Amino acid sequence: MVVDPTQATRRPVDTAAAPAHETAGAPIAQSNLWKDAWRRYLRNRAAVLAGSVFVLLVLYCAIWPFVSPYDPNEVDFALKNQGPNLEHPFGTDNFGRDLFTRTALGGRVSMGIGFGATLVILLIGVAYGSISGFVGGKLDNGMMRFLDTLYGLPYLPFAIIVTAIFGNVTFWTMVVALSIASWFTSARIVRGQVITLKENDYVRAAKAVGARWFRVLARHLLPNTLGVLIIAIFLELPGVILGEAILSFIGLGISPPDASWGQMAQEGRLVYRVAPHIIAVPSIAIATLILCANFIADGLRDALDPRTRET
Amino acid sequence: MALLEVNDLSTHFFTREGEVRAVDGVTFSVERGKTLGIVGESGCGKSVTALSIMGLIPRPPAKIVAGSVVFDGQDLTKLPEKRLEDLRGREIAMIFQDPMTSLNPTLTIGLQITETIRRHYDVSKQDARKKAIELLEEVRVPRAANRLDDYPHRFSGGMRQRVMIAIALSCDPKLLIADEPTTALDVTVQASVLDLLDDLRHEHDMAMIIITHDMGVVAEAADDIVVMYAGQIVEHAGVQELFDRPEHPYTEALLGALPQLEGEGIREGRLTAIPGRPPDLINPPPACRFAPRCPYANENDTCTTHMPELREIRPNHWVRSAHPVSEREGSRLGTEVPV
Amino acid sequence: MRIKTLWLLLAMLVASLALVAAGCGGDDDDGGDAAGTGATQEEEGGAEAAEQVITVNWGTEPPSLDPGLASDTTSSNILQNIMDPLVKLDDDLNPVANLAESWEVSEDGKTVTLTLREDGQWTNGDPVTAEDYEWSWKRTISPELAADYAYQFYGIEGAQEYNGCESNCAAMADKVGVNAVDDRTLEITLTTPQPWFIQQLAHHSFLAVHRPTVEQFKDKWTEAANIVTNGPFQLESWQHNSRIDLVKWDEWRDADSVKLTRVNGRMITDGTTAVQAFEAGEIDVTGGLPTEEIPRLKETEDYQQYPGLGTYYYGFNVDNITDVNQRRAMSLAIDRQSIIDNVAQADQLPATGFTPKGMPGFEELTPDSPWLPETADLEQAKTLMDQVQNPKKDITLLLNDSPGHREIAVAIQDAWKELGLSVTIKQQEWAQFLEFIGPPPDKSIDVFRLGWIGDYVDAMNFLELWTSDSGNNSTNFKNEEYDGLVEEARATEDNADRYAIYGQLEDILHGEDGQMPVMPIYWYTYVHLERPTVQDTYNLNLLDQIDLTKVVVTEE
Amino acid sequence: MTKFIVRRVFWTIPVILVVILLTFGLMRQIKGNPFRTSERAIPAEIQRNLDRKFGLDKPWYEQYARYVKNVATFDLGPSLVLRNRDVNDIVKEHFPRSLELGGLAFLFALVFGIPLGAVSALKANSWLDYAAMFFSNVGFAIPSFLVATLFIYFFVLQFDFGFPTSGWTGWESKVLPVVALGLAPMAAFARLVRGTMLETLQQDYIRTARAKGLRWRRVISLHVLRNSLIPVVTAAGPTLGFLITGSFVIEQIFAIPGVGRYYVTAVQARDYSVVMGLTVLLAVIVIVANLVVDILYGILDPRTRDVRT
Repeated sequence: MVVDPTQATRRPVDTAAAPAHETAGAPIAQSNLWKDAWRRYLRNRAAVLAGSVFVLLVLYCAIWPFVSPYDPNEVDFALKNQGPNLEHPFGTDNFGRDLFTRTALGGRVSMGIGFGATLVILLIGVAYGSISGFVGGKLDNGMMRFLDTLYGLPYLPFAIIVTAIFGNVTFWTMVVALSIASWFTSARIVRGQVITLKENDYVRAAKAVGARWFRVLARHLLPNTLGVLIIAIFLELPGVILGEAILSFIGLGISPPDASWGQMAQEGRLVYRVAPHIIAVPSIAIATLILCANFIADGLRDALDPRTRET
Repeated sequence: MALLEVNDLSTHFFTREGEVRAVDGVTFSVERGKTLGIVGESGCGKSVTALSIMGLIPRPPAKIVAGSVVFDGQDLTKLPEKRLEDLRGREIAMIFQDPMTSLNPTLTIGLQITETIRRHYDVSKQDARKKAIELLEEVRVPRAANRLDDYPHRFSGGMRQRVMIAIALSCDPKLLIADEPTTALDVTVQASVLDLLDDLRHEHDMAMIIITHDMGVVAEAADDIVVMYAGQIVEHAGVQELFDRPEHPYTEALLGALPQLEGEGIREGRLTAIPGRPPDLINPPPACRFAPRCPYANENDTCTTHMPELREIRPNHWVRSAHPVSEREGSRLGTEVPV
Repeated sequence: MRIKTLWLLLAMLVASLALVAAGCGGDDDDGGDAAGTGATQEEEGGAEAAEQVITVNWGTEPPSLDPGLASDTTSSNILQNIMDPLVKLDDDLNPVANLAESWEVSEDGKTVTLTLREDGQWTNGDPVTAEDYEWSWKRTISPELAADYAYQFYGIEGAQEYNGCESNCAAMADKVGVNAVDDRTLEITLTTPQPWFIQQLAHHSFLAVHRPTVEQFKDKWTEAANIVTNGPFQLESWQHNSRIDLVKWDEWRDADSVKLTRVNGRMITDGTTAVQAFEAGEIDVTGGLPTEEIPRLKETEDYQQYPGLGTYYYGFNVDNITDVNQRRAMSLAIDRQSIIDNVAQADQLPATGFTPKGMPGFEELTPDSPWLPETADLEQAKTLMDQVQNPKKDITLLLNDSPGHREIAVAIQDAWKELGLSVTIKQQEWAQFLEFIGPPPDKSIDVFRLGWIGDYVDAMNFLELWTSDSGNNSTNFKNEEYDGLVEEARATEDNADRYAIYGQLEDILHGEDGQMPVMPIYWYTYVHLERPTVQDTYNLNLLDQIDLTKVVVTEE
Repeated sequence: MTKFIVRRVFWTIPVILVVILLTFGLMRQIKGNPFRTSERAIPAEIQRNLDRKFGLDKPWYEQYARYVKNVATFDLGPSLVLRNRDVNDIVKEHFPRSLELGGLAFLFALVFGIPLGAVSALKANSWLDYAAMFFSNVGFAIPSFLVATLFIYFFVLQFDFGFPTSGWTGWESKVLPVVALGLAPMAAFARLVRGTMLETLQQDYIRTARAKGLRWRRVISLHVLRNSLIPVVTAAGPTLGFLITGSFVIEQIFAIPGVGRYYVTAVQARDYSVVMGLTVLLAVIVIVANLVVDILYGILDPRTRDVRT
């Protein structure tokens, strides 16, 4: 998609420009491939650090609300706008709610929306792209033309219209709004990947021995695009998270008392002169998540796609 | 004085895992108008040697740590980059292994030839174009004038290599380094490109270094041959001498691995017949580097503990081995040796 | 390389947090300094400054500067200053003669005769005549113009019929009760006696437009290059969504009394941005302050606060929350003062009834409701709640998503938790929200929030909302006695008598036996930032009207 | 090439029709009444007058047909809410500002991002590289509203650099919003250029170019940059489209009268004609940006030309 189109669009360039002979290896035993990839990933210290921070962040968001001594929605005006202190490591917000707990909750929403929308984007992309690329011919041509058409849709404006249609912005509204005009690129990537793989010897061999097309697709093509898709998840994520933040910021965020990081930041901006930590905490959380996603994506790309490994 | 004198050249790669001695004390020279063949497996340091001469090794991680490369009286390793740039393409030219990737895909052939000419000679665009057409004709590219504005992807591999040769010849260099010039080409094209190179070398009176893993290639083209193994020269002799009386077990193996010296099967020069792998060049043992694969080495040998010197076993025939053929008992063909 | 970069980045994130926190500290000091010099600026009033120029923030882009089409406060405030209203309202909301030098109301109260001043003129030199008014008003009423505020004229004989006509419209236009008797005499026939009609004339819908200009430029007549006006200021330039600049019109009939020579106007919608612009010295006056900033700004000498004629309330869907005791309990559980102090923050008044304080007759009609306490009465609330037979425990609360409402809703959500109610806040953007509350309200809605700001100065404007057939009654509350009393009040010309009826109406809503279809929370205030040099009441009255003819800039 | 361009240009017509239809269909799904802007209920007579005046009483296909016909004559219709304005006026007056904002931010991103990435790649693993990558990673990760807020706080309110907080008048007022908007794409470009340049630097043809004795500067400027820029161009189209169509936040924070501000308020006010008009316009921008990319791509990478014709 999206907020950072450069991230998304560079993949098709890479894959498209790759000379066929380089990717046309035999189907290496899958388990080995993943083990190797994991080993390569572990060698990349930045990616390991990013991955660890990411896991910590996820665990914090998942677990802390259960453990926290504070009710994240408990209003206590006596405690409002406190800066970070020992009892409230991130301080409190303008309702006196503990920000450390609310940031965890907000993270659930933000990451949930982020991964949810990313998955939707990829699912649609995989379905559309693999059918188009695999069947080929007139159908492919038609489907790509249609995709070209959709490429004209400006992403954020459509997201805004979608939130307006739902009116009441919920988790799923956000997921739909953020994915409706963003799956085109992933469809193109998958199609390109499928077409490249389709020409591979082993796929030809599978076809030659009479395997049915969906079997070829399911057994040979999709597993081989899995690596690219996992990378794509982390490449898409920053865009979706920022998109959510933008929508929240212009007042199209999800309903209270739930809040996403974007929404918390938007509320924080209103008081940034007196309590700057309220905008800083969620913004830094967003930044950390995006940084981690970037480094994880880099690490995964190096690990799963040895061709582009740095020397 | 020879045109090029390489003395005790050592090029190391400094990597995270350690220091890789890719080229380790290599010495040879090339006379004007002569051809030197450098032969060896992939990874033996022959290409790095060539790039070290050109000053094109990737820095970092590689670095010339010792030795000199004296070309026409000046030590290239001591020259500043600017002077080296003036030399490259003008005095020393180089062609590479893979013509598919060695030409810039986004620029026309014409531009890639003329930019070399215009870099080294003060000529107008039109003159450079004229010269480029002549060059393309010289390397036997058909309809040369029409193809000047084509992009590389419109050329076949053989044609691209011809373009590369045309670029290399464009400034009449004194020395041409050809790094595996035919490896990536179809069999049918290989011979014609080699012939072309040889013809042009004579016409332009160039010296040439031809790097290959294919004994057949050097047999035809080279005057002298250097055999490299694991970053070192293991044997060095005239072509006739080397083919007739190879001394190093490795050379022996290289030649023995050839199915047939003459005939059509020339291409399959892969060294699959030698068991084992070349040694790790990070902290190699002080012993002979070929020892682990050498059928003649055994535990009691000095060569498993000490590095043999490169010695002149006969006039102009150098070898680095404790077990050269002429010092071995029995003939190389008759004896079964326990491994 | 990348591991180092990532460590650096993480370190930087932490450092930036510290930096922002440090920025906070510095800011507190600034606030403290300002507080010391503030508060006394009202009394000071230095010498008149040589340059009588101010820059104001209009807020949003006015949707239209056509008096017939304008429907919002920004348009209204600009129009009131570039046009010459027939009457103005004074500080106490009494009508004062302006372009109409006098008026007369007939015995039966149904005929109003206005006499115009003779020195009213348009900026192109044409005199302002009664014909201008007749033409302008009928234009606004006409179905072709399709004016939102045409209903302002529905009190005039024949206006509603003409506005809704399907055929034979020309004839119906002639029957509208507006007649220019001569150049200076305008006769208006009303459907009923409407004691507030003269006040209503202060509304911008009743301004005149210059017929030749409108006919020449059609829709585009309000652009700065085309417009012809008749007020103290002229529209110098209008860069849409960006600026509206006014300059004094020296030919205006009372130009000598006007001090300001020019008013530059910006349009900054975002409250935080507006405050920043004010603090950077780019604007001299701005409203629309973000509530969260108010406690800080209150400490500065620039903070100004005016009472407003408006009520912020929560409505109940009485079909869902059927038991009046539950509605009372929910109202009792709310700490209005705490909401004002901690959330709304602009010293609003805790509402004790629906009609806001400041309304003429307020003292007589206030119900002093036992169900609308200043601070929460949880005990009584719980007692009442226990009496409820079938309490509605899961409450869906609907609000629109502009800033401020959410915060109050969160506070109320928290308060109602004490009564064992689980509240789901459903937030919708404005247009959708309006669809949802109807009337009739969407069945899923139990409670909704709304506000009402007076259009004209009579409690009728507030109390008629809750009649059975009111287009604004989204509570499903239907009470025949209430409807009857409203009709009666409409026909009651005497103020004291009418106020007495209003008192009865308030009692039905919030009295001892009140039905509580709505739960008022507070009465509005308007807060501005104004430079101390901008003198005299910038804000004119409870309707948040501004009158630039009274503003003077003093030396610092 | 020309044929290719002509075909692509013609292809935009059905694309725009579909975009109109999609927007039209979506807008009809939104509940709400463009004429009821406040709590005040609208009497039935007035609602009818308004519907009639703006053709909302007609069936949807008639409205669609009429709209398409108007768009074909470059008439985007009147605004339903801003009663004295046509969508054409709005586009004419406000679109140039969004275009300028987005365009300047894009230029900023290119002018600073490409060299930053290039220097990083050329000095890979030096402190310069670390600093540049540090900067661009941060620049990419921080949401634009925080950047804008910090800018205003530090560069205007705390330390007066002479920038105004808001508006779009002199160049001073444009610096902060342009940088705030352009920072993320700049960072993205820098990262992208660094990556592709490192890849390009390892290509055989770069070694060839050096072996020919070309000056380092020429190797970089012609051979390396030209090839590294291909992915940048691919990314640049969507980025430009996004910057022009997605500057809502920056326009709001800096009170810039561009179309972004109109768009959000128009959607919220159900001003159908403004939403439709602006969506079509923004779609055209995206389409044109993609078109330009395709053409540039063809120019930069001759291989694609043969495939496409």
